[in-house]
Amino acid sequence: MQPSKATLGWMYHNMVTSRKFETIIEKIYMEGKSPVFNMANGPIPGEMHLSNGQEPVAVGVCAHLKPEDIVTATHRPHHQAIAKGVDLNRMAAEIFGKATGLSGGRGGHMHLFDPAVNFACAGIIAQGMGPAVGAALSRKMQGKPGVAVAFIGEGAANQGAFHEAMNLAAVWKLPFICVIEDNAWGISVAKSAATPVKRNDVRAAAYGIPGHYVEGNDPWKIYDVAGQAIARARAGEGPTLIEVETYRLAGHFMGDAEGYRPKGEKDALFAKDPIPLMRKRLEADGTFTAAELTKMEAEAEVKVAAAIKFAREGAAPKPEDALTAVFA
Amino acid sequence: MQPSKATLGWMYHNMVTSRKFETIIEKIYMEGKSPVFNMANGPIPGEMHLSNGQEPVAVGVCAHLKPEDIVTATHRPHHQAIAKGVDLNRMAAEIFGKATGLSGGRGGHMHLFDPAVNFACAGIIAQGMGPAVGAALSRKMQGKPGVAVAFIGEGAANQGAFHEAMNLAAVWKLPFICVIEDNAWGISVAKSAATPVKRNDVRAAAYGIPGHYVEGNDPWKIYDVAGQAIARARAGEGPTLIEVETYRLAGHFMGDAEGYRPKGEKDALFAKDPIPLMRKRLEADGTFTAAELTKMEAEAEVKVAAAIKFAREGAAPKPEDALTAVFA
Amino acid sequence: MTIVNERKLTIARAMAEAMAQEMRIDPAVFVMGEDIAQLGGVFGNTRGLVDEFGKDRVRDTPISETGFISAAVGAAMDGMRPVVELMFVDFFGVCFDAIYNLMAKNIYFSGGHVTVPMVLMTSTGGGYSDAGQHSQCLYGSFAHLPGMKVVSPSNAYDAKGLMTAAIRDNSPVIFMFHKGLQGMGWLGTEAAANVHVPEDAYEVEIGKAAIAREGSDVTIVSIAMGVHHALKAAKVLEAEGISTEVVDLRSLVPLDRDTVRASVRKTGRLIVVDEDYHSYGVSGEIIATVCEAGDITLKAPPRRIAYPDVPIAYAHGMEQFCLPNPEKVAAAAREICRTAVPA
Amino acid sequence: MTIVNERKLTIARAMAEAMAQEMRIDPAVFVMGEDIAQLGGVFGNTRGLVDEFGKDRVRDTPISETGFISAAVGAAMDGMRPVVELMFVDFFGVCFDAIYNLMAKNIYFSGGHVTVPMVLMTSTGGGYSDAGQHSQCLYGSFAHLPGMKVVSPSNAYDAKGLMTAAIRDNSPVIFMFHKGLQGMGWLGTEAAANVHVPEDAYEVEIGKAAIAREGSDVTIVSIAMGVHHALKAAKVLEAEGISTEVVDLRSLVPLDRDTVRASVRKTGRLIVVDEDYHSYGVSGEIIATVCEAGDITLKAPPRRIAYPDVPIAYAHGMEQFCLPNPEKVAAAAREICRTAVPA
Ligand SMILES: Cc1ncc(C[n+]2csc(CCOP(=O)(O)OP(=O)(O)O)c2C)c(N)n1
Ligand SMILES: Cc1ncc(C[n+]2csc(CCOP(=O)(O)OP(=O)(O)O)c2C)c(N)n1
Ligand SMILES: [Mg+2]
Ligand SMILES: [Mg+2]
Repeated sequence: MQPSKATLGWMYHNMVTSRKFETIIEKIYMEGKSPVFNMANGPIPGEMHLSNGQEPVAVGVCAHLKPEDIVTATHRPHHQAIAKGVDLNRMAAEIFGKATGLSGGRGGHMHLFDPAVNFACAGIIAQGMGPAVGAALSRKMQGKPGVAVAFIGEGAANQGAFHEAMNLAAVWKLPFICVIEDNAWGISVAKSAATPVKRNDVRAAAYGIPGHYVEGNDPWKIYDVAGQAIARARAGEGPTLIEVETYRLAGHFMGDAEGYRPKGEKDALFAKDPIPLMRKRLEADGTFTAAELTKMEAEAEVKVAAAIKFAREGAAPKPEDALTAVFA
Repeated sequence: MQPSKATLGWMYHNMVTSRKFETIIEKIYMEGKSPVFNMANGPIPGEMHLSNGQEPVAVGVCAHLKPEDIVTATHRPHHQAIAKGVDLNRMAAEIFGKATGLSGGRGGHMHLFDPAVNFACAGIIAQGMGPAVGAALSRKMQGKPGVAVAFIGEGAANQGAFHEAMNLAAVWKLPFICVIEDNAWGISVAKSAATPVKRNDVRAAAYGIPGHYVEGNDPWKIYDVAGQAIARARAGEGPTLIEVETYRLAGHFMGDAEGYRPKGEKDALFAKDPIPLMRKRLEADGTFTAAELTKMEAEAEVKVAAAIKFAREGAAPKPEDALTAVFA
Repeated sequence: MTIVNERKLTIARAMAEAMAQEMRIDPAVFVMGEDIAQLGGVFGNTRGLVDEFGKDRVRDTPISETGFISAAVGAAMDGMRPVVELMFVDFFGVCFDAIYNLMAKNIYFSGGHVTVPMVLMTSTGGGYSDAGQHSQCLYGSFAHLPGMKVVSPSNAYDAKGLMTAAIRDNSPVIFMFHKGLQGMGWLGTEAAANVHVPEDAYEVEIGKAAIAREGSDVTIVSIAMGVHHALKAAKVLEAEGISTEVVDLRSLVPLDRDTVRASVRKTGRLIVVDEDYHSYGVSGEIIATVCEAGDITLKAPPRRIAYPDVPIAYAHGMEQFCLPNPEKVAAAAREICRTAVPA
Repeated sequence: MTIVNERKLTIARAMAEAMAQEMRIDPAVFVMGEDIAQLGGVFGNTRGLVDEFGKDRVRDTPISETGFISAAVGAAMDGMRPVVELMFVDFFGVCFDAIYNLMAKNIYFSGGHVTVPMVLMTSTGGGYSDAGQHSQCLYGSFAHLPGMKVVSPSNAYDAKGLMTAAIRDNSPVIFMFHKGLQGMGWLGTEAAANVHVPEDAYEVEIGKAAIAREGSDVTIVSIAMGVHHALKAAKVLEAEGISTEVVDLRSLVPLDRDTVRASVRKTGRLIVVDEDYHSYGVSGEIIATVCEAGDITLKAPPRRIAYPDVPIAYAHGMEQFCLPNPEKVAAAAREICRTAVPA
């Protein structure tokens, strides 16, 4: 499957939006955290897991999805949330812990919920697998359209929840796709130290379903493979397991000294930064002119700036509202 | 690998011992439970999961094991316990809930522990996987000989604990073998309704290790395949996943009406009862004479009768001893 | 509830009836779990459902509790109303993340923008020598953690009404049913749990305790099987001139502290009967509820009859030694009706 | 413990030192968990160990808590003494079966014929906006279930001594360390937790509470971070003429009920400070312990300052609103030192 020009434009714009969002979040996160780095301080407290470098996976998959389709993401959810169309203003506000945030400040960066586009995420490894499978079951039972995609990290494929959900999706032939973002690292533990197989797509054999590995963090290839899997799911032919090679350009979370990385790894990864690479290719093959791409970037900039402004200006939640919204 | 005559004799004797044990347990279990079947009553209360028909798996594997090797079993553990050499008297006494039992009556039929032969079992599906892997790790770290075998049911291969333990054993290349007893049923749920692959040996691919399926509940074939896997493990070459086709001749537990079985299944299974089949073959190929086999059966009978006598005669534990042995 | 000639049901049948009635009026309701379809549930509470509703809506699962419980959460967030069975509560350890961290928190994490209308039903209790991984109650383990309602009926009337209320609730509800009250002879069932159950659907409000018996000398607070121990003790005590009030909590979350306090305010004496482990659980919470109220004068120190802090033994004599029973309850009542508080 | 010029350690370093010392004398001791080798543990408590002992004995694991915790049980039963890390206690839901049903019960199930000498160390606590799946304490969840000892230090001296005792114990011990006491600046650490720690190995007995401060008007019982809230409140209260005794439980299982009762017997007033959820947990148990004793006269109803029964919110203001703090403790103390019990 080849992306159309419009789709490529959306993909590039979306990747840039995501990167610009992460870049400004990274900056604001440090506000109030120097000279002493204390996570509790500043406008954005708590843990912060940036998605820089992993944008191709999000756009390559979500380019095929509609608002009615379901996505569950992880502790590193921003790129996927943006690609799925989560309201960027309210997402930013949630990350700032504001009353205007998606959850009024109760969730934070690891718990972004936007039911309007069927997006949710979670802080426990592989926890999104089951809910996505269940949403797929729901659609099948209701006879309603929709596929469900669970994004997880390569480290998560060693968690029991991964196995149980894959098995369930396969035995019930559900419209479900598991997309593994293989960024080669857990926190500090390399994939090779945690996983006895090189590529998790071989695990599809354990469920009798198709498995694919996509090399090179390549938006076109990801689009292709994801498109086929999603079409298959929509056609009622059951789940697919996809692993995508991608790169984590930042630390695991902010504050990570990254001492576990082999020397030179970071430089090598930055040389493969997918955003300049995509820009280059789009320009080289004549899909877009430099000016068009620059315009997309500017639009992304505006959108992100507006979201940050919305977030900054939102009121803090009333402290006592912590006691509300426990039950429906 | 071909079993020697001595080994075949041990295997047959052991299978018969196990069957005779189950047969008398089955009878005694019903004492005090009629006219009203109430699990709480009689000399053997609680749930009772018989292993009739599954004896070939136990002997085919345990024929290769020494007391120092580790076995973890499930809620259906008698055949494996007997094949691993668990003290039959104290095992019977434990099933009778006596002070003379393996655990002084604290454990019961699902919690048989005999550290002298490194045997343990558990009532939670797939719970024995991790401990066996850990024991294998312990031997590797200590540089001590020994392999660890976890027996589980085919239903257990869909549990997260299965996946995590397999992965760990593979990534650490431990002397571990997982043996799945495929008796085609969970409680009432057929393998085909729970597992999207026909045979769980294909799941070995998920861990980059060898996988084998043994058809026909055949003691010779099981001996062969298990022997190779165990030799491989002893040689430091890592784990193996084996699934064995076997037959559950009894209900899931006693009291099971077995309404879920397709018509005729039970008869077909009884026609394949592995004990008369093995007897026939041993006689036919001249390994043992009818008289020798009959003698083995008689010896088994004596052994089982002695164990039951030991169990019956043991004193009940002091009720207040329920409060002891919580901590070491 | 004891009108002549009216039909009585077991808790198992009352549960199944509630599910069936809700399934008839709401296509979003479905049932899943291990062995709940053709087998009708190991404890009988889904018997007959598959015949009426088919295998799609009464769905046997693989032995993958994390998988199917978290799938139920996803389905619930997508408009379905799953009723899911965890066969024995003892198995919660293989799937508690899906329960306490996902099911129980997604409403909150979403700021109330999603609902999670699901019921997790699970069996509790021992007494029939099923040993340490099949006999627990774990009431405290569930009630301690926020975001899920927790109920447990002592009789079939409450079972049907609580199940109906639970299915209709937009928040997750843990429905704990005691094996010894299910009406399954093979579990040595308590006959007093089988009571009259109206045919029409009705709700029992979640979060309201019931006064199972009125009395004036001592309050016994309990839930599920413990209520029957208390009622049996109360009969014996009556003959001895001790008037016992029995509070059936029915719901641990929300906890009806008012009813508990009002009763003890009246009687001045408190016994908690709890088949769950002694420490850090239900019994401590009920005692604290009364003692912290500030306006209750106790005539004797509060007492608790709970399972001691040890794993559950297999041998009949050992297990029975540890379990609450009417005799232990009556003995405690006699003692505290004799004792006075220190000056 | 406050001798001049003696070295102070953080809890993180005290824990690592205890592990290192035991590893030197006993080859059976090894450490495993996620990111505990080269990274030294997310919370610093295994820092340096891999350099001295290598990757075999300081073993990074896949993200498979059920796998490696149950493997530790198997290794422990086979003669090893694993110290295993569950990175955040909040993750217990993915592996609690391995903990409460396997690790905690195998000694009992074996009739005492096997030992399970293992330590499960895990981080607790919030206050730095890590939201609802990374900020819990769950003390009650672990302490409620039989077969495992449960400790949590409030300072580095106890941390080292409890860790040493835990490693040497032949029974499983849950070692809970509060993130805010670890001595990691990025978690806004409590300086008072960094105290003098002797170089030589020593044990702090598991199951003995400490009187962290003596006083006569009110007893505050707590554990880990709560002890520091109590001590800070005590300072403020002192200036107001209220003399506060602070009991640092240190161990929840076994629970040192005697020390708690003796203190309240003396002061006649009780406050429990608990960062875990309010209901069915530590605070209820401590109150019940005092009230059921039968020989303690309270001058005012007992009070508890605990996390309300709601998931933990991300937003700073919301989380802080819910957390215990010295001000809330002091306010409660003032109130109960004013109030009298009903006649
Ligand atoms: C059950 C569980 N175990 C451990 C953690 C802690 N943790 C958070 S992220 C992470 C690494 C995840 O690696 P991976 O799945 O590859 O995702 P990535 O961070 O690379 O995106 C770990 C171990 C967790 N959140 N949940
Ligand atoms: C985690 C868990 N879930 C469910 C059960 C209840 N249960 C006991 S045996 C069983 C069926 C097991 O099937 P299988 O693994 O094939 O073993 P078999 O009984 O056939 O020997 C089930 C579901 C359990 N003990 N533990
Ligand atoms: Mg990764
Ligand atoms: Mg089976």
